[in-house]
Amino acid sequence: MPYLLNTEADIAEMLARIGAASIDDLFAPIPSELRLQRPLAIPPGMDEITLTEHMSTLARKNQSASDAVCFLGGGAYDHFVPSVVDVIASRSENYTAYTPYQAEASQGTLQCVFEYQTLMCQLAGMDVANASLYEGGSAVAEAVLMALSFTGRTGEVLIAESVHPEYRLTLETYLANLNCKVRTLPTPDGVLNPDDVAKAVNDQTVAVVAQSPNFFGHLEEMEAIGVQAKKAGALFIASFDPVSMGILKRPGDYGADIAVAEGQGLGVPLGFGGPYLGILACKKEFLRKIPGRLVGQTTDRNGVRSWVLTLQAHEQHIARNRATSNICTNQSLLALRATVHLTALGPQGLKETAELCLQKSHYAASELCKIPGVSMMSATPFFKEFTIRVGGDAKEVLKRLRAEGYHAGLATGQWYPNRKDCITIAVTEKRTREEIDGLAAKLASVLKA
Amino acid sequence: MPYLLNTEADIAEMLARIGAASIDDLFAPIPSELRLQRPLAIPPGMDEITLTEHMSTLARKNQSASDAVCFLGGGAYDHFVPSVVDVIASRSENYTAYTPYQAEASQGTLQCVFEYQTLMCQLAGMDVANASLYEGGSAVAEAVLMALSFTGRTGEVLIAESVHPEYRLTLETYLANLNCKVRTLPTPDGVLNPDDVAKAVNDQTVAVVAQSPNFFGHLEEMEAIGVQAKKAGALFIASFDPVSMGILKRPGDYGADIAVAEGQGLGVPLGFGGPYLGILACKKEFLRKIPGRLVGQTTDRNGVRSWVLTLQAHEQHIARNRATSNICTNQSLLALRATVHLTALGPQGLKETAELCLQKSHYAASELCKIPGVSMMSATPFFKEFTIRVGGDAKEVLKRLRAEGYHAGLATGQWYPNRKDCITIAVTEKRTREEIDGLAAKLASVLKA
Amino acid sequence: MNNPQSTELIFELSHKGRRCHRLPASDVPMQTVVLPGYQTASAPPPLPEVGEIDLIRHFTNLSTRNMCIDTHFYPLGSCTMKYNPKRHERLAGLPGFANLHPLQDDDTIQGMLELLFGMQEYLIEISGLPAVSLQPAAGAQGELAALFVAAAYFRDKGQTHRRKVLVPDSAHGTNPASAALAGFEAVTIKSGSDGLVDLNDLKTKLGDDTGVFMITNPNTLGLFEKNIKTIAEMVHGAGGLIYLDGANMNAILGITRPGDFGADMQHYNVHKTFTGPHGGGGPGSGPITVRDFLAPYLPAPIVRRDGDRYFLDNDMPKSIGRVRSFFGTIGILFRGYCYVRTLGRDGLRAASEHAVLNANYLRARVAEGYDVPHPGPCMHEFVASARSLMKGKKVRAMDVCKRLLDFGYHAPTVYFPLVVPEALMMEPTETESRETLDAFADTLLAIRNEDPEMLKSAPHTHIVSRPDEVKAAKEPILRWQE
Amino acid sequence: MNNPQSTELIFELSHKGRRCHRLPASDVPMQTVVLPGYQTASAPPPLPEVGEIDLIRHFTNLSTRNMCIDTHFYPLGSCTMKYNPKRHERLAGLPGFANLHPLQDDDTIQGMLELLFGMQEYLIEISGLPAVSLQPAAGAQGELAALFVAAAYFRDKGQTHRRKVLVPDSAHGTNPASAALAGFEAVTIKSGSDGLVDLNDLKTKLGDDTGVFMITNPNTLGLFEKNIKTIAEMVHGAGGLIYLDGANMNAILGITRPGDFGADMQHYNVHKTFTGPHGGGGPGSGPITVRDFLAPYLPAPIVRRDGDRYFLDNDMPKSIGRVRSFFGTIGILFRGYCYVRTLGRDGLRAASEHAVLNANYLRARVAEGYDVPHPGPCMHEFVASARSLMKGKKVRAMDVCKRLLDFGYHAPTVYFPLVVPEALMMEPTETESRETLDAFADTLLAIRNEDPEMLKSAPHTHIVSRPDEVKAAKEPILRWQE
Ligand SMILES: Cc1ncc(COP(=O)(O)O)c(C=O)c1O
Ligand SMILES: Cc1ncc(COP(=O)(O)O)c(C=O)c1O
Repeated sequence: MPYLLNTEADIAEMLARIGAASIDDLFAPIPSELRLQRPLAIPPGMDEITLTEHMSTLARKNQSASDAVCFLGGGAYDHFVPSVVDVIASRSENYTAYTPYQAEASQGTLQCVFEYQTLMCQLAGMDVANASLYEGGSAVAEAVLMALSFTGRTGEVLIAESVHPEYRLTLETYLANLNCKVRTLPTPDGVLNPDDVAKAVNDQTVAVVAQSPNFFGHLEEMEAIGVQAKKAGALFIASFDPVSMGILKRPGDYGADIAVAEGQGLGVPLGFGGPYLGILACKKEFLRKIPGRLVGQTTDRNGVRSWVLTLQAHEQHIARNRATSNICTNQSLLALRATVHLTALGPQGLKETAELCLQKSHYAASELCKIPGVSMMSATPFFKEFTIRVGGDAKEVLKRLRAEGYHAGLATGQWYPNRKDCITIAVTEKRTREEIDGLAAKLASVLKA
Repeated sequence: MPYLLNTEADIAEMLARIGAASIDDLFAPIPSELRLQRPLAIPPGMDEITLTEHMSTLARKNQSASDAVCFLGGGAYDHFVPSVVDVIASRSENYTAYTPYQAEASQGTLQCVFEYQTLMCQLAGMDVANASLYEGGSAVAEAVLMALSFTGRTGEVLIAESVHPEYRLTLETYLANLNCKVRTLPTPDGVLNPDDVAKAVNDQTVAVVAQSPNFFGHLEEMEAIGVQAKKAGALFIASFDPVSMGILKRPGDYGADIAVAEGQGLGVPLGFGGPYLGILACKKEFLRKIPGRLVGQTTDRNGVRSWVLTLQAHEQHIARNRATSNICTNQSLLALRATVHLTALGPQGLKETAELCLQKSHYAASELCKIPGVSMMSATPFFKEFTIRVGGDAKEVLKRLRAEGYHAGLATGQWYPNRKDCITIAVTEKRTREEIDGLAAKLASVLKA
Repeated sequence: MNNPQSTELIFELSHKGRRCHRLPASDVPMQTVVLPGYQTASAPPPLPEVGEIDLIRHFTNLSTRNMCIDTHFYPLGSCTMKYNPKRHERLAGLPGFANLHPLQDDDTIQGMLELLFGMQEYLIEISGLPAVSLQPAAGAQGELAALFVAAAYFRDKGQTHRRKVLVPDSAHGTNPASAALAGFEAVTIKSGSDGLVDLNDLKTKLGDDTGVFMITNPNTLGLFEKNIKTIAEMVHGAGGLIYLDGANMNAILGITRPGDFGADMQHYNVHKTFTGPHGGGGPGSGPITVRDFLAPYLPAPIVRRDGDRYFLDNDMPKSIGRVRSFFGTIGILFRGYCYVRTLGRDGLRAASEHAVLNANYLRARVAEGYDVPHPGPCMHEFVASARSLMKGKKVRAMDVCKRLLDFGYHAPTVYFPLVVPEALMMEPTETESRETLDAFADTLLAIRNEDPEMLKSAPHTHIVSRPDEVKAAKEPILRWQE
Repeated sequence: MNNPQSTELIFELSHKGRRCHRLPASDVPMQTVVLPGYQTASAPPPLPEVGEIDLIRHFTNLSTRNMCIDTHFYPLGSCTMKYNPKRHERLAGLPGFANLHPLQDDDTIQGMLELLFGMQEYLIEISGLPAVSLQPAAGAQGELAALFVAAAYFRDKGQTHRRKVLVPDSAHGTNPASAALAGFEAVTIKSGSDGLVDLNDLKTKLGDDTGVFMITNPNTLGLFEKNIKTIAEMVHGAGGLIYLDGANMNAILGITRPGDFGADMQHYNVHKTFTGPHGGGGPGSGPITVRDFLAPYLPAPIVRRDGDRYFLDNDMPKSIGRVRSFFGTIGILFRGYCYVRTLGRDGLRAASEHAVLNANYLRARVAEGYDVPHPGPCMHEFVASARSLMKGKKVRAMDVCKRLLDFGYHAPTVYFPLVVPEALMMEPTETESRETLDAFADTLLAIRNEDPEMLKSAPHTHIVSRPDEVKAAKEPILRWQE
C-alpha cells in the first residue's frame, strides 16, 4: 500500500508487543454495528505513472491563463510570480512543517511571519498586522467582527455596493446570526459617493466598508469616506489591492482604521481561487481585537533575539468561546510567498509593477474605447482594472472572444444585474501591447459581426 | 545590473579602500591595445518576465515527448522519473555546491556519492565504481583507456558494430592520437557472432567491447563474447542498460571486466541529450586504473564514520600528466539522481519496470509485425527496443508518422547505410497499449498509402 | 553546522539601491495618466532593498531553522503529520491547473470541475453524508459554515430558540470559538474518567434549547466514543443536531462513517487526513458534508454534473451564502484528490489501520515509562501524561518536549486536551516505520532518567532555547521598526 | 539543530519488503516472452528497500550536511561560485525543453536549435574566435577536444612531430592531463616571481616540436598575463598554437577577447562563467571556440542556419569525430543562454567589472593580515598565503580553511596553484556584496589571532572533523558491503 512502511512481519511483531491478535482487534472500541461492512465506493488506487497521466489528462481539459490571454480580474490577477518565490515556498522545511508551536524548532517560520507582519504594516501604512487570514472575503468579515467588538455598537455595518460581491456575501453570511445588520450603499456611478455615507451613518453605525480599487477597478474617494465614518464614531475598514500600493496612497495614510486585502497578487498563483491570502492590518488601538495568530519578538534564556507565537490568550485554544476568532490553521505558506515576493520586488519593483499596470490598463482602455459602441462605464480614475460597456450582451461577446483565445474579462452583470452590457477588464504587468492590440482587434470584429 | 549587489556608493568606497580611482584602473594589467573597444555584439539584457516569455516562445517551437508519443531510443529513453528524484536534486544544498573538496562541508554529497558507487556495483555486479563519467560514450572510451594502461598492449581494440554508433565514434576520437587501433567487428545479423571475436583476437588485443542490449535493441551473447576475449588475455568491456538489470544478467555475472553504461534511464530527463550520466564499474583488480573521482569511507578525529575524496593521487590535480584521466567536473548531480531513482525503485521496482519494458516492447513488435510489409530485422531476443524493416524508406515513413503525432522510432539507416529500410523502436514502461495500438494503426495506414 | 549568514531580519539586510526583481520597460505608448493627487503616494512603501542572492540566502537559511516532516519525526497529536507525497507538488504545478483563474467560464475548466466533482463524491462516500461543500478554508471555517447551516435550518423551521451548542471539555478550542462566532452559546459537557462524553452530564444539558452537539470522534484523547449511537439518539431526541469534528478522520477511513454513526454534519481537515501538507500553519481546507435536509443551506456554489458536462451551481436560494470568495482551497483539495486516487478504497482503509496500529504500538512502548491514563486500544493517537515526572523531579511535560528536540524529534502536542494533566498527545501516523517509533520511544524513555536540569534547560542544540513568552506578550513587539 | 534521523547509509535503512516507487500493472496482453535463460538473472540486483518517507528524510537530511552558494559565501578560487539564478531552474523545467529526445528530427526541435545557435554566436563573440563546438561535457573535455583538433590539424599539415604541449607550472592539473591523454607530451613552463609566464623559460622550450601552449589568462594566480601578445607571437613564430584555458573568463567578458590577444582555441566553463550551476561536482559544459583554420576539425554536429530554419550539420569530413554521444550538456548550455540573455552585452561586462572589483577589495582587506605575494591589481581572484602563520604558529593554510567553516564560510581553494606555498586562493565573484566580503575578511583576520590549537582541531561545529584521508587511501573502502 502506498506510503505505508510496516510489512506483514513488522505488523505481527507490533501486534505481539501491543498484545492484540489482529489489527481488527484494535478497532474493538468501535461497535461492530457501526462498522462499514463493504469497501468504500471509491476507485482502486493508482501508481505515480498512472496518476500523472490521469492528472495531465484532466489538465488538458482546462483552458488556462497559459492557453488564452488572461484579462480576468475581480480579485484574482495574472501577476508575475518571480521564481524565487516558488523556490522558497517549496523548501520542505517550509511546507512540511506545522504551525510553529515549538518555538525552538520553528524559528524559520516564526521569523518569516514576523517579517510578513512588518511588511504588511509597511504596505498598508499600519501599526500592526496579523499572521494571515484565509482570503480577502473573510478578511472583510473578520475586520467587521473586530469593529463590532471594539465599538460595542449594534447598529448597521455599511458597505459599498462596489466592494467585491463575494466579499459582501461573505460578510452577510458571517453576520447573519449576530446582532447587527449589513446595509449595502448603492454605487450607481460605479463608485461610492461620500455624501451617501454621510447620510447613512448614525451613532450606532459599527463600521463603513469600502474597497479601492473597487470591483469595477475604479478608485474610491477613500479619504472622504473615512471622514464621514469617523464623524459618526464608526470604524473605517478599507479593502485594498496590495499591488496598487506601488503608487496609490496607503489605507493607513488615508485614514482607515483597519485595512484588509486579498494578497493573491503578492506571489500567489491563480490556482482557480485558492489557497489565497487574507491580509489584515490595523492601527494599534485595535491590537487586542485582532483575530488569529501573531508572532512577537522576544529573547531566549541566553538573551538571543528570538520569535514566538504571542498574545495567544485571545486565540481559540486558550480563550475558547471568548476568543477573538476561531481561526487555527491560517495561510502561513501564502504569507511566506507574499514575504518573499515583496522582498524580491522591493520598493522600486512594486512601484514599477504598479506603473506598468497603470500604463497598460489605460492604454487598453483607450484602445478599446476607440471601438464604436464601446465606452467606459465610469469616468472615475482606475488603476489596473476598468469596466467598459459594449452595448450588447456581455456574456455573448465574451464567449466569442474566448473562441479567439482571449479570457477577455468578466461579465459584470453576473453580480450587477443592471450592468449586463458591461465587461470588467484587468491588465497586469504581464500583458503586452501585442496582446492588448489583439484583444482590441478581436473585440472590434466581434462587435461588428 | 542583474545579480550585482554593489551600488555606486559601495563602489566608490571600495575603490577608495583598494586605492584605485576607477574600476577601469583595476584592468590596467590588460594592455589597452588588447581591450575590446566596442560593446559586445550581444542583445541587451532581459528581465525575468521578458525572459520567461522568450523561453516559452522557443519551447513552443519544439515538439517534445509530451507533445507526441515517444518511441525513440538509441541510448536515451522516455522512462518515468519519480517526483522524489526532482525534489532531492533540486535542493539548493545539492545543486549549488561544488565538488566536495572540503569534506566537513560536504558530507551530504560525499555520502551520496558513496551510496552511488555502491549502487552501481550492485547494479553491474562489480566490485568498484567511480563517482561518475560524462555519459555513455566517453565511458566506453575511458574503459578502453583503462584496458590500454592495464594490459600494456598496443594492438587492437575490437568493438562490435552493434555498439551505439556515437559511442564508437567517441572511442575512435579518443584513440586517434594514441598507439592503438580500433577495429569494428561487423554485425550483419544484428548481433555480434562470438566466433567472429574468436577469429579477431590475438595476443596484442587490448579489449573487446560489446553492448547488450545493442543499438538495435537486441541482446548479445555476452558470456560467449567474454570467453573469447579472455582467452586472448584481452579485457572484456560491456556496455549495458541499467534499466535492463531488473531482469537481465549483470555484466559482473557474465564475465565482464569493466562495465560501462549510459545512466540516463535512472532518473535523468531526456533533455535533448544532456546532462546524462556515464557509469563505470569494474572488478577490483582495475582499481588503480579507474578514471576520475572516488569517494571512500574513513573516520574523523573523533572516530565518527565519514567520507572523503580518496585515491586522488591518480587524479589530474595531483598526478597531472600521469593522471589516469583528465576528468575534473563530473556528473555529480546526475549520480545523485540515479542514486535517488534506484532507491525509489528498489529491487522490485527495477524488476517491474524492466518487465513492463519487456512486455510492452514485445507486444509492440508483434502488433507491428502483423502489418503487411513489416518484419523484424533480427530474430534474436530483445529487451525494450527492437528494429523492424518497413520495406521502404524509413525516413519518409517516420516523417509521416510525425505528422500523426508519433515520434515513432529512429531511422536506423542514419548510422547503418545498409539498413535504410529499418526503424529502431523503443517502448518504455510509460507507453500504454493505446499508444502502441495507435502507432500500429498509423503505421499500417502510412504503409498502405 | 554553524550558519549565521543572512539570518538577520530582512529589513536589517536592506541596502539602499539594491534590487532583485526587475521589470520590463513599458511597451505601450506612455500615457500621462493623471490620477488625482490625493489618490497617489509620494513614494512606494519602505520595503527592504536586497539582491537576489541576499533574498535566497536569507530565506533558505531561515528554512533550515525549522523541523519538518521531511527531516524529522513529528508526532504532533491532533495534527496528522503524515508524509506529504512529492508527486502532489509536481502535479499541482501543471499549468493547466496552476494558471486557472477562479472566474473563468465553466466551459474552460471542465478538467478542474471533474476533479472537484470527484472529490465531492469521495468525501460524501467516506463520511456517509450525502451532501457536500468544498468551500470552507480550514477545519475551523468548516465548523463555522456548518453552524451557519444549522442556524439557517433552525431559522427555517422556526426554532430560533435552539441557541446552545454543546461541546465536550476535551474538544478543540475551535469548537466553542466557532459556536460563539456563529451566534450560539457554548455549553461544556464533561468527560468521564474513561475519557468519553459523560452521558449524565449530557442528559442534564440537553433540552429544548439544544442546537448542536459538536463531538470529535475519535475524540482528542484518541478514543472512540463508543456510546456515539446513544449520544446521537439523545441529541436527536432533544431536537438537536450532531456535528462531527472530523480532525481525527485518519483513524476511521473506510472503517466507520460519521453518517452511519449518527452525525448530521461534519468537516474534514483535508490538510491532515488527506495530507495537505501543512505549510508551517496553513493553508488548510475544511469541506463539510451534511444530511440531505441540510443540503439546501450549504454555501454555494457546488459542482454538479449534467451528462458529460460539469458546472458550478449557484442556484441555491436557501444557501447560507458564502464563507469566502471563490471556490475553496483548490491547492489542498487538489492534493487531497491525488491522495484519494493514489490510495484508492483499499489504501484508505489500510492507512487508517496502520495509523491505529502505529499509535497502539507507540502507546505500548511509551507506557513502559509514562502514565497513559486511558485504557487501550486507542485509535490513531493517544495522550500520555508526564505527571509522575512532575511529582518527583518537578519536570514538566514541556521540559520533556524541549528535550526531545535535542534528539532530533519534534515534540508531541503538549497540555492538550485540557482534561489530562501534563498531557503529551502523540499521533505517529501511518507513514512512520516501527524503527522510527522504537527509536522515538527509546529516547522518550531515556529522557525520563536524565538529570532534571538537563530537561529544564533544554533544548541545548537549537539556535535558541526557551524564548521568553511572558516578555513577548507583556511588551509585544509585533513588527520590526527602525 | 541536532539531526541524526535517517542519515545512516541508505543500505542500512533497508528493510525487506518496503517500497517507494510502484509500477502499474501491464496493460498489454501477457506475452510469455522467452528470453534465453543465460540472458536473465535469477533475481534483481540487491538494491535497498525503503519507503518514500525514508528516502525523502535520508536524502533531505544528507543535503543539509553540505555548504552551498544558496546558504553560504563560497569563495572557492578558480570555481567561480557565483549566484545560480532561480529562473534558470524554472525555465529548464519547461516540458518543451526538458522532454526533448536527443535524436528527434530537426523539424521538431527548431526552438532548441535556435537557442543553441544563439549560444554558439554569443560564445564566438565573447571569445573573438569565429568557430565553435558546444559538444564537450566539461572544461577538461573541452581541453581534450581542442587538443584533438590541434592534433588533427597538425596531422593534416604533415606536422606530426609537433608532439609537445607546453603548460605553465601554475596551470590547472587538467591541462597536462589532457595533453597526455591526447597523445602529446606535457612540458612545464616556469612562472617568474611576478607570477607570470617566464618568457625566457618559454623561449628555451619552444621549438619545432611545439604543438600547443596551454595558457590560462587571467592565470590561476588571478593575474593577467600582460605579455600575452608577445607570448602568442613567440609560440606562433615557432609554429605552435595557443590554447586558452577559459576557466577564468569571468574576469574579462566584454573587456578583452582571447581571439584578440592571440589565442587560437579556448574552452569555456559554462558552469562557472555562465553560472552553471555546479551540482556538487557537475555536470559541466565546456564548449570550445577556435580560429577559422581549425574549424573543419571541430567535433560534429554544429548548429547552422539556413534562412529561417536551423539544422544540425554533421557534414564535416575533417571533423575529429565526437567526444561524447548526443549534442552536449544541454541543461548547462540552456542555463548559460538564459544567463547571457539576462545580462546582455552591458550586464556581461558589468559582471566582470564587479568580479574584479570584489576581488581587489577582498584582496586589500585580506592583505591586512596575510601575505599576498603578487602585486595588484588582480583580476577576478587572487592568491594569499598562510606562510607567516605556518612559520610562527605552525598553522597551515588547511587549518585556516577548516576554521573558516566554523564561522559559516566555505573555504578558499587551498594549496593551489602549486607555485605559492600555503596558498589560499579566493574568488569572491561579482554576486557578493561588500558586507559579505567585509564579514569574511574580518573573520579571516580574526582567525589569525586565535589560539593555534583552535585552528588545528577545527572545524568544531560540523558533523565531522578532519576525516582521516590517509586511512581512506590506504585501505580504500569504496562501497558499502554487508
Ligand atoms: C480536533 C480539531 N478540531 C478542529 C481543528 C481546527 O482545524 P483547522 O486548523 O483546520 O482550522 C483542529 C486543528 O488543529 C483540531 O485538531
Ligand atoms: C583553471 C581551470 N582549468 C580547467 C578546469 C577544468 O574544468 P572542468 O572542471 O569543467 O573540467 C578547471 C576547473 O576546476 C580550472 O579551474
